[in-house]
Amino acid sequence: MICVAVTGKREETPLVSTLYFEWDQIVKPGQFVMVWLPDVGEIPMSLSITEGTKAITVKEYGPTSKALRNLEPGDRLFFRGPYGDSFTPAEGEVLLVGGGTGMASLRPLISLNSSAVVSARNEKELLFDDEFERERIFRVTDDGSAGVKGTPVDQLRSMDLERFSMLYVCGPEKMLKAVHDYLKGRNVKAEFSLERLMKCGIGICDSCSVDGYQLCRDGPVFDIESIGRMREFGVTKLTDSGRRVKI
Amino acid sequence: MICVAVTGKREETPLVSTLYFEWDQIVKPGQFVMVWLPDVGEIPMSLSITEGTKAITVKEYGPTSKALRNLEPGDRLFFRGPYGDSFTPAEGEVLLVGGGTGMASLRPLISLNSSAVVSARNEKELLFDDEFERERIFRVTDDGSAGVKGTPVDQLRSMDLERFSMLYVCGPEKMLKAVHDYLKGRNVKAEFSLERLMKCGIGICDSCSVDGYQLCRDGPVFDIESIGRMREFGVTKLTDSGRRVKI
Amino acid sequence: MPDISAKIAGLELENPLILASGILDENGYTMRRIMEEGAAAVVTKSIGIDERAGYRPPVIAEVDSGLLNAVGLANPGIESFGEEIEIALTAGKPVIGSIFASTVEDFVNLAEKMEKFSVSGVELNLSCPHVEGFGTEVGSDASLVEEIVTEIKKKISVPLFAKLSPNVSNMLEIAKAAERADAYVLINTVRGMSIDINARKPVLSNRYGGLSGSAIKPVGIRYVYEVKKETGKEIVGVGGIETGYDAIEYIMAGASALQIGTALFRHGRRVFDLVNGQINDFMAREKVDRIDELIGVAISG
Amino acid sequence: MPDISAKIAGLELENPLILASGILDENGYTMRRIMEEGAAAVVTKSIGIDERAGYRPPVIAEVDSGLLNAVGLANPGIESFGEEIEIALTAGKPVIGSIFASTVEDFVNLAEKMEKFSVSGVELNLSCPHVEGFGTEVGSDASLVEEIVTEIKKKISVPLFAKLSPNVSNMLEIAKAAERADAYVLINTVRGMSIDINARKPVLSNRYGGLSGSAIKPVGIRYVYEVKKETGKEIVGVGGIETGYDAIEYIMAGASALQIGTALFRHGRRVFDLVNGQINDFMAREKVDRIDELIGVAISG
Ligand SMILES: Cc1cc2nc3c(=O)[nH]c(=O)nc-3n(C[C@H](O)[C@H](O)[C@H](O)COP(=O)(O)OP(=O)(O)OC[C@H]3O[C@@H](n4cnc5c(N)ncnc54)[C@H](O)[C@@H]3O)c2cc1C
Ligand SMILES: Cc1cc2nc3c(=O)[nH]c(=O)nc-3n(C[C@H](O)[C@H](O)[C@H](O)COP(=O)(O)OP(=O)(O)OC[C@H]3O[C@@H](n4cnc5c(N)ncnc54)[C@H](O)[C@@H]3O)c2cc1C
Ligand SMILES: Cc1cc2nc3c(=O)[nH]c(=O)nc-3n(C[C@H](O)[C@H](O)[C@H](O)COP(=O)(O)O)c2cc1C
Ligand SMILES: Cc1cc2nc3c(=O)[nH]c(=O)nc-3n(C[C@H](O)[C@H](O)[C@H](O)COP(=O)(O)O)c2cc1C
Ligand code: FES
Ligand code: FES
Repeated sequence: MICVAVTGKREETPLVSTLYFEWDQIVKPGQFVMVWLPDVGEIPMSLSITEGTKAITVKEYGPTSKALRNLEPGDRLFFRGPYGDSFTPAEGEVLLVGGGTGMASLRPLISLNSSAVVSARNEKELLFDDEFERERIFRVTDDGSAGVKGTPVDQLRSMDLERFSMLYVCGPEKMLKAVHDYLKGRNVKAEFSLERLMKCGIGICDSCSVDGYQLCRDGPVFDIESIGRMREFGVTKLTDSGRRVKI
Repeated sequence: MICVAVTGKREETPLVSTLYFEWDQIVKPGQFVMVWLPDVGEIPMSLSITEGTKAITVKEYGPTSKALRNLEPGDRLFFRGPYGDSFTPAEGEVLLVGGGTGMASLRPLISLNSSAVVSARNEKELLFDDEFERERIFRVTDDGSAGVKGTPVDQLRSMDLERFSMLYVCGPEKMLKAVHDYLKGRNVKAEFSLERLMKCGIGICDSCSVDGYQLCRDGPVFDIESIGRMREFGVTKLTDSGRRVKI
Repeated sequence: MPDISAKIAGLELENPLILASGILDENGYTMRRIMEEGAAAVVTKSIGIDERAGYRPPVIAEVDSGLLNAVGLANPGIESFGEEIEIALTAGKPVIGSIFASTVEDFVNLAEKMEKFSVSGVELNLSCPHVEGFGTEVGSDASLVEEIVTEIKKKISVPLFAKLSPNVSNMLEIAKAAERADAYVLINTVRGMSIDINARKPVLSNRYGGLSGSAIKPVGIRYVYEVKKETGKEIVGVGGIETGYDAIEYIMAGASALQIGTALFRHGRRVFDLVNGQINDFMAREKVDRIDELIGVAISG
Repeated sequence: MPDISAKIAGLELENPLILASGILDENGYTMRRIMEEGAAAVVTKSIGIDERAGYRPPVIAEVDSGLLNAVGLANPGIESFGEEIEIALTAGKPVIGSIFASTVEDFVNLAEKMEKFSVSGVELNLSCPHVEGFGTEVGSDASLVEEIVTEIKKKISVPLFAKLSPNVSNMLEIAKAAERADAYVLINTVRGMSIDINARKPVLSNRYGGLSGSAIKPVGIRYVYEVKKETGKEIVGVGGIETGYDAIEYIMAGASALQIGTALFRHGRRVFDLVNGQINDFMAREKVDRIDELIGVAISG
């Protein structure tokens, strides 16, 4: 288990914090680590900064993510990784489509050539939208408190997507499914980062599998054609007991 | 366990054979392997050829060496290694002093700059003496059937040893002891290859130790100063049960 | 071209490699893919009567040449599992259903349900070393093991595999108690622990876990050899198989077929193709036509 | 500068590292050198009443992250061994005499002889898993273990160490039987086998052997933790210690001192200095002044 000190912390939204740490390791955008909170639990976290000082950006959902968010500079951070594959780099203009904490794994892709559709429940929960120049950011909220009211697809509809050499998409599976269905058949290249329960992170336990692919190892990033062929994508998933439920 | 085929065989003396085999491994003069004869035993053997096609040269003493000598071209040879340290290369004229199968580990040192004192019980048992030009070989036999009658020391006495940049000595410990005692205090550089019971070959079992040094790992080659400091050298050794006996 | 097909307890396998229980076998689609990518058959993860979420993560820890796991018998319960088996069966290869319980009745009940799901065999996890009240206790109680095996054999007609634990003083005694099974599966994981010295805590949430991978291969080889020599029964060898060498070693010790688990961590799903290729190469080089020429050849005395 | 001295069963050790029984400890000069080069103490190889040549080689086989050995309790017999202990003692550090036997009388006899040779402690090899008629049988018979320990404690005044075998269903039961000993030594080797597939034979002449090295570290950590938690007694941890990390892991699991064997194969005799240096560095970094602040800190519940 890797053990480093938290060197900095930034509150991003009321429920989301970024923790910074020094880790001398080559990491690519889209990769993740399994973070261990002793006596609490272990959860997957994307690297939200992959160059130089590294970072993870965590939203408080349950006990483990809460304990993680409560870490302060000087505290120890335990994790293993990096795991998973990464987004394919693309030349030219790219579009990031992020829902909720999905923006964490997209953050390393932010550059002078990137625009973004950032969605969240309300204005306060929009993540990393302030990292973009005004003309490059398209906000979407459930309640309309900022930008377009609705889903990312509502925003995408009004955009000329073919000018982007690549779309990178990350967020809740329902959103991924909606975006996928909208993009399907259009003349765009797109990569999706999927999220499932992950118990082991190393391709052993089957908790993260979709259509026989282990997200922790074959993914979490897949291109649009691959996820289009997955019968489980957006349809069913397994709970922590292995029971199949609808998404 | 390494497994190769015996590719050639040469009878050297009535009890000694050389077995040739291909082994793509860097080996230095003085190093040895642990040869396994399934269902029979495992014994240490020096490499008698260390460049290109490798070889071991085995004298029949007991069951294992007999089984080894009975191998024929095409048979499998099992061994592990190479183990141990090696003779230090020296510039200029060198002298090999070998007793019995001690010549096996010295053989890789034979070159245009080497002379040798080769000793054995009788003429027939002299090993590798025909590998030297006439003026470079000094034979010694117990029974006087060839060369000087007596021990290697009887031959060394009549030689100007200071003209050699290095003496390499290998043979039964009694002989090593006698040669050591003769050389001690003289102005010569010398290295000795020691032989003890070897059960493991990897510095674990203590069967080969002399003064706390494991011959299989720290040796089997030591310089004259080092063996001069060893209280057990030429005096006592342990049997296969670990009982201390006089040499 | 050597013939690498294998036969165990009457099951015909296109090669000797079976996916081991508990690794990539809770989702039917995963089991199907594993078979499509080279495994001759799969064993499902161990299924009980009731749904269990298992232990909270960390449930896996990496150690030198192996893994420690304490998944805690997470499973959806037998009723929900038929759906996954149905998906797995579309691969057209044998699916073996693994079951665990703490009573004879539950074991019989589970075995019958599995047979209804059209599995090709039932494997008894008598040995799961990391759930209090299950595995360890059952598998070290010879008379209980005998009763479980005897009762199940009365009720099902597909082959029955008894998977035994290495965490016992005398495995032969347990093997004899299970001798009505059609074959043994040897071995399950070896109980162990790993402590993170910076956190000053055991890594696994359950503290104790089961050691698997190449660290336990010598233990597995020993048990396969010993049990084969003493009982002569058919054995599925499992524990640290990562290469064709390991596979052949188990076969020579007495195994008729093999299972692979932890090596999926090192090599991914292609491990089945990889190891089958190496088995094939060895047999070609050694002029062995069929696997059964090698079974138990290292046994003597 | 942290203080890395250790204390076990009343023995004061300048550091926590002791040479394990059976590795580089049949020749007195070797034991002396091992102590001169960094070990705080040595345990002799296990000595019996009569001289034994042991098994014919191969007695050692390399396996993934470990060794298998079946030396066969080669030893010169207790009478001849005093000479070696005398030489070892010139290092001025504690020498612990390891003994094995199959009867209570022989054990007592050996312990008394060892004490006469001026050892600082006696270690009982109750567990040697590879000699029929010795180790395994003694160490898995709780009442015999209890009798051996009780009788020896009546006769000797130096500390008594009971070294237990991991090849049992229930080590706690044996530990309780041995509770009159001053400390436990955990663990001995795990029974295993290795087959050479080209020769189609087990490599060791005895076929079965004892697995040691990092492969068994998780098993050792588990037993030290479990036995410390349940008995609270002092423990010497052994099994796969190769680095300072491993050493601290054993200490946090509950060990008061440590033994090193197989790591001599990987690192040579300098392993003692190496591991002591790493222990020191960890303690300095973590601001730990004394080793006993770390003993058993990972134990909870
Ligand atoms: C590859 C990968 C990368 C990830 N990267 C990040 C990241 O960078 N930042 C981040 O904040 N999270 C990330 N996650 C999600 C994160 O792992 C989960 O939020 C975490 O497991 C929650 O654990 P918990 O114990 O705190 O909550 P739990 O006790 O497991 O959950 C509490 C409640 O929240 C719900 N919940 C938990 N996680 C999510 C979720 N992700 N979305 C919606 N509902 C949820 C649960 O269903 C439950 O109702 C990632 C997940 C994966 C698979
Ligand atoms: C590092 C090293 C390198 C060696 N290299 C070679 C080599 O290149 N060629 C070679 O032939 N041997 C070599 N030997 C010696 C060889 O290992 C032994 O001859 C062998 O172990 C004999 O085993 P065995 O089972 O055949 O005989 P055993 O059954 O062990 O012995 C039979 C009888 O022969 C005696 N005997 C055995 N070996 C010797 C010996 N070396 N000298 C004198 N008497 C002996 C025994 O004491 C016994 O009486 C080397 C030994 C070492 C330690
Ligand atoms: C993560 C994991 C989960 C396991 N779960 C089970 C299980 O549910 N039932 C079972 O019988 N064995 C289980 N095992 C044991 C394996 O089936 C196998 O016996 C063991 O891991 C040794 O094989 P390997 O070294 O190839 O992994 C599990 C092993 C691992 C690593
Ligand atoms: C070659 C060898 C010989 C051994 N002989 C003995 C012995 O005589 N008595 C004993 O109690 N343990 C013996 N052991 C076991 C070790 O003392 C130790 O318990 C075990 O090897 C685990 O520690 P390690 O992994 O550091 O080697 C032997 C181990 C090896 C490798
Ligand atoms: S998290 Fe276990 S297989 Fe992916
Ligand atoms: S042969 Fe075993 S220590 Fe040298």
